[in-house]
Amino acid sequence: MVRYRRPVRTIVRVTDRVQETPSTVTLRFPYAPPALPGQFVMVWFPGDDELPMSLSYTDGPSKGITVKVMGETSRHVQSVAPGTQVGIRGPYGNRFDLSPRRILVVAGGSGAAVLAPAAEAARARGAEVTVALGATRASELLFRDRFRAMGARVEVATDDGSEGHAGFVTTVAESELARGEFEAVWTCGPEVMMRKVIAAAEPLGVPVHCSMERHMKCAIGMCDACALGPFHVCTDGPVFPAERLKGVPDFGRFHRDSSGRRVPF
Amino acid sequence: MVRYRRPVRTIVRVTDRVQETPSTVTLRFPYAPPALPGQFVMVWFPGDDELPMSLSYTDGPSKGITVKVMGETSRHVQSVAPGTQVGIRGPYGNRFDLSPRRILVVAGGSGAAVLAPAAEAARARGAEVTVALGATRASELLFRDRFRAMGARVEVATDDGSEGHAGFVTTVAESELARGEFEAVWTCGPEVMMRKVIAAAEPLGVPVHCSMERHMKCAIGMCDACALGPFHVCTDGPVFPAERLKGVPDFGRFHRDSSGRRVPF
Amino acid sequence: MADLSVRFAGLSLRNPFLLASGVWGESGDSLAGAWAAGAGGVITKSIGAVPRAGYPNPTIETYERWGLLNAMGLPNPGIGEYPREIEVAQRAGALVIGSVFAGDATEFARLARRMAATGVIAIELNLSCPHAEGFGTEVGSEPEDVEKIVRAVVAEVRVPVIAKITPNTSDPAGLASAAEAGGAAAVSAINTVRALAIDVHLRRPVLAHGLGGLSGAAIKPIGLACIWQIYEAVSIPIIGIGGIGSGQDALEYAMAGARAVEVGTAVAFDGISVFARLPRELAGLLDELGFARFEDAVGAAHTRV
Amino acid sequence: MADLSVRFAGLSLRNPFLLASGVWGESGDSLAGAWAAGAGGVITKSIGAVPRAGYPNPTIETYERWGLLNAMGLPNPGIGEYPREIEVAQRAGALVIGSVFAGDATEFARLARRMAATGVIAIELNLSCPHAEGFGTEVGSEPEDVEKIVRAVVAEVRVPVIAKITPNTSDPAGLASAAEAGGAAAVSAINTVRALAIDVHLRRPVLAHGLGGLSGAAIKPIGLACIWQIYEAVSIPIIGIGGIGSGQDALEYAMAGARAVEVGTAVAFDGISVFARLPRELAGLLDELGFARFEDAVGAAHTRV
Ligand SMILES: Cc1cc2nc3c(=O)[nH]c(=O)nc-3n(C[C@H](O)[C@H](O)[C@H](O)COP(=O)(O)OP(=O)(O)OC[C@H]3O[C@@H](n4cnc5c(N)ncnc54)[C@H](O)[C@@H]3O)c2cc1C
Ligand SMILES: Cc1cc2nc3c(=O)[nH]c(=O)nc-3n(C[C@H](O)[C@H](O)[C@H](O)COP(=O)(O)OP(=O)(O)OC[C@H]3O[C@@H](n4cnc5c(N)ncnc54)[C@H](O)[C@@H]3O)c2cc1C
Ligand SMILES: Cc1cc2nc3c(=O)[nH]c(=O)nc-3n(C[C@H](O)[C@H](O)[C@H](O)COP(=O)(O)O)c2cc1C
Ligand SMILES: Cc1cc2nc3c(=O)[nH]c(=O)nc-3n(C[C@H](O)[C@H](O)[C@H](O)COP(=O)(O)O)c2cc1C
Ligand code: FES
Ligand code: FES
Repeated sequence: MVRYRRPVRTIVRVTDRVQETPSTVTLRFPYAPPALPGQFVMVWFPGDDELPMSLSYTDGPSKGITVKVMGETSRHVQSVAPGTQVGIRGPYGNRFDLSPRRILVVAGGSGAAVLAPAAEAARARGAEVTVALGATRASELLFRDRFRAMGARVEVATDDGSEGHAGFVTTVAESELARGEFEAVWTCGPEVMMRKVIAAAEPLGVPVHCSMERHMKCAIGMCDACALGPFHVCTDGPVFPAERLKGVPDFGRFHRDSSGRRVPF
Repeated sequence: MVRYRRPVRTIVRVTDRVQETPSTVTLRFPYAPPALPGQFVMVWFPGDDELPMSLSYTDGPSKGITVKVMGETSRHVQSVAPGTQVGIRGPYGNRFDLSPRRILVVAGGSGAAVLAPAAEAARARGAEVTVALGATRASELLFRDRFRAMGARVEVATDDGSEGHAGFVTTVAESELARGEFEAVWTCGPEVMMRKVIAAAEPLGVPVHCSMERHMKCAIGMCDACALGPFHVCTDGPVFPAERLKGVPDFGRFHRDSSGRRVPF
Repeated sequence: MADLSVRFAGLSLRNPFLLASGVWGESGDSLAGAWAAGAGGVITKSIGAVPRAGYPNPTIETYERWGLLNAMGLPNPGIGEYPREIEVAQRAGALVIGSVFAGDATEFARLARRMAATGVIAIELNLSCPHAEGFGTEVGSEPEDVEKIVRAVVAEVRVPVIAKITPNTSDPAGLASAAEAGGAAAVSAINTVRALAIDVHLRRPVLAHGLGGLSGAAIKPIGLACIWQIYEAVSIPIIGIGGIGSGQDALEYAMAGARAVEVGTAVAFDGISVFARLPRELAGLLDELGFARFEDAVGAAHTRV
Repeated sequence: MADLSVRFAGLSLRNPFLLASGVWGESGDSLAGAWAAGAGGVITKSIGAVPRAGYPNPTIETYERWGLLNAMGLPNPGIGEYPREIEVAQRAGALVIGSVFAGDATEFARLARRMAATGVIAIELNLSCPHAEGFGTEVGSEPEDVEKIVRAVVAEVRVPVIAKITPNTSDPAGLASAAEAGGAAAVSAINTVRALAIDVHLRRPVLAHGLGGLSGAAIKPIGLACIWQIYEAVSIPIIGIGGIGSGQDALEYAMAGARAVEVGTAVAFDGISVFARLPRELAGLLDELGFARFEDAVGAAHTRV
């Protein structure tokens, strides 16, 4: 098994910048290496940090990432204009299994970034896709229209009730699970959210796949920054079947900071 | 043009040792890389020197070199027994053009080592081959039987007259040239000899190819040890058409020692 | 089947392949994973007195399969929290060697004592990180400093002390001799080689920190030279490091003088299963060459020169 | 088309690509050949006081396309015979830089004077050969020695003196500063990196001399780091060396601080026509990046850090 992926950086220029929500922006750029939904790239904002970012557009030579304001770098990213140079390496990591025919997608926060291209690919293969999409408020619902355009059924939850169910997206997910006959659940978002999704799907026997995030530095399975129990999110993930995560005490409870210290969520 | 040849050494065991003449021994060894008549390898006798040696057997996986006593290392080589480990890198250099149909081969000293496989290949393509073979005495006539076995006509000259013409092999070559209608002359031996061969063939318009020797170290066109006028014998040769050598004042007059000093022959 | 077990400096290992410091070494589970994959022992990330975030990204740059440049900046959770990770690895059965780094002898000694308290089988002193900010050069580039640090640590702990030597020096053997004089049970070499990558499009260094350290196949010939020179200078055992990715690489190091080896960058290029492949390859090669035991090959290339 | 010409240390070159010392440099015809191929200038093999045969073969070992190990042992015809070769190259129009090596300052000065008499445009001092037998280490590994040698040579000749710095040191910038203090017109770096190859079948080093020096792509990141550090330490011009095989490599060196570069191992891997390709690639890249002149890129990567 040759695991080696040429992680040589390519410097590209951002071609498009789309303000998806007040706190989220999509950047498009030319990057030829083939990618699959679920995979991520390391994106270098010269002068700033290099961050792991899921590909929100995986098809063809024009790739995309969708960045939500979280801290300093992601805030700067919001103002990245077309023409700006960024460094890309990857794609890294595994992908979603696209074979299930009825899929429930549960997205919280920027989780829709990785789930949208996966749902799109599943739809293209004829799968039925239901999306439980959560955000703080209506304006922050990421890729709602994109999900609709691909022919997915979209159920919304907002913390402030400004659209759809008022409250947790997990409540929406639970009622969907109760009704539908899903072959798979795909989820990405805060780990407490993902734990709840697993808790709801498990008794029903529906397998759940979680796209995980951990602090990343090398992205090639070396530096140990992204350690998650016995796994490395960069090379064993980012997509994990829930069963693999069950034995991992840190899941939903602790992540590691840049020093490798375990810190509670 | 990618000139690079993987010159990584392979350590092989000598399988056969044949005493060709009192001062010459052939060593056979397994070495898979394909080779063409005219090419040479660098042969490392561990503990001793590494020397350039023409391949006297180029076909198939069992290659061979034929070594004449010249100095210290080549004397030691005479006692190399089957089972001994040697290091091989190459093959390096260019090859004889096998297209001529009537070829005169003029071999002096160990020159027959490189000319025998070339003559064999030419015979296999149906060429007529005449060999002018010179040595100090009958017992030192290298590959006389091999030339005969391949169906070449062999004319012999010995310094002491113990077989064939008594005197220079160049005299034999001259009379062959006078009689025959050769399309090409191939020669390898002392440079004074090769110069005479050229002098005889040139007025008749017969192109001559000389297999040259110079001190060699890297064999990959870098160290300049094998410089011969504007050429490097290791990468531009070892086979040179006589026209290329004509403008080279050192040809037949000077070679360079291990320090790069020009020394007369 | 050739015997791969090695004994030196009071250690007894099932095979000579140790996980190098800084690779898979921040979490106890990862150390356990390298052990489970087949490593003869695992070395922790270099641990300091307090948590340290390391440099911002980019922290790595790679060159095809022959090299990797990094400037992690010694991120580590600090000696306060790290014992918990060691415990996780030890519970999984791993033989753990603790690596520590510090700016002076006193701090090295203090750290080493705390590290020793975790039950590690040995302590490796990272004297050589080429991208830690010291006073201009590396903490371990002067023989006097090396001797002083080693002496201070040896006085403080009972486990064997391994001094890890930098290649960024005119005289690696001199540094190793200083470590021996200070009482080191063994030396290991080499750490990464000072290096830099420039991006011409961005007109800047690639790594956030600028300078970094080169590892991988490219430094194998450099590491071998260091081991060769150190072997001629000291009588304590030597651990070879640098670009090891095959059984043959390890045997080259052994013949140059190494009793064990550490493997870092190969984990990135080949995955942790490299620790299953390496002992297999080494044993096969030893069989082919007629060595009954790996240890018989140690220093073998010196006898003819 | 970007302007590739460079002027520094009183030299004026048509492009920044110099033939590195020791490659194609033993014969005047070869120097002329490198010039004819397109080099901006050619540096001779390092010449000593008397003819020297060098080490026996094997003198080289290669690693795929990323590296080459050599221990030629400074073969050279000696300063008595060599001027004839320089003349041959000069008659062909080549700008020749004379490289010399010696064991101490006095001999360096004497040799340099004789070298200068040939009409070379500059003299490069090989202070750094990692496999020449000195007193244990290299002649140029101590700043005091470097300064002394440079000072002695500068007092003796009128042409610019270039001090070639070794990478086998903890402090390349310190050595460069010493050269500057001694009056060097420029420094060049790096020479080969001390390295070794072992053959496990034969249980011995591959090279007859044992230790050798690594060159080629593998040492580019090491050379870049040296140039980077030297640039921050000196104000004399710097010539970058090590693993240059493309226009981009040269530009990386320039941005790290080099005003010119030397090319060695690429000649073995790509042939002498590399000197036609390199300027072409460099000009194309400069155009793409919007540099009107190569010289505008010198040190460009330092301004943002
Ligand atoms: C596989 C993967 C895919 C991701 N995909 C996306 C995506 O599509 N869209 C998106 O907006 N975000 C994504 N992230 C998160 C993103 O990488 C950053 O964590 C986030 O943008 C915050 O960065 P910051 O520097 O602005 O925040 P900071 O102020 O530095 O910190 C805020 C949080 O971000 C975390 N963080 C900082 N640096 C890193 C790093 N190098 N690696 C991981 N976490 C880090 C910190 O631990 C902290 O919890 C992904 C993360 C991973 C691991
Ligand atoms: C391309 C080429 C092909 C050759 N093919 C053959 C062959 O098929 N059979 C054969 O017997 N000889 C061949 N030689 C010559 C051979 O390489 C040696 O020169 C010869 O064996 C003498 O070596 P020695 O060490 O015993 O002699 P020494 O005592 O070292 O010197 C005797 C002579 O050999 C020359 N010599 C020594 N070392 C080398 C070296 N590394 N490269 C070139 N010349 C050297 C010396 O300059 C001197 O003139 C070939 C040489 C070259 C360049
Ligand atoms: C990403 C990375 C991090 C490293 N961190 C450390 C460290 O914390 N302490 C240390 O002593 N060496 C560290 N090293 C050096 C390695 O332990 C090893 O000496 C070096 O990489 C050479 O071995 P390799 O070629 O097998 O990687 C690190 C190397 C890499 C590549
Ligand atoms: C075969 C060979 C011979 C060399 N001989 C010399 C020499 O005589 N003097 C010198 O200063 N450097 C010598 N060098 C070093 C080169 O000039 C250069 O510094 C080094 O090889 C790095 O550049 P490269 O990677 O382009 O080869 C030699 C290098 C090689 C490979
Ligand atoms: S990011 Fe380095 S191991 Fe995953
Ligand atoms: S032997 Fe080195 S250039 Fe020909």
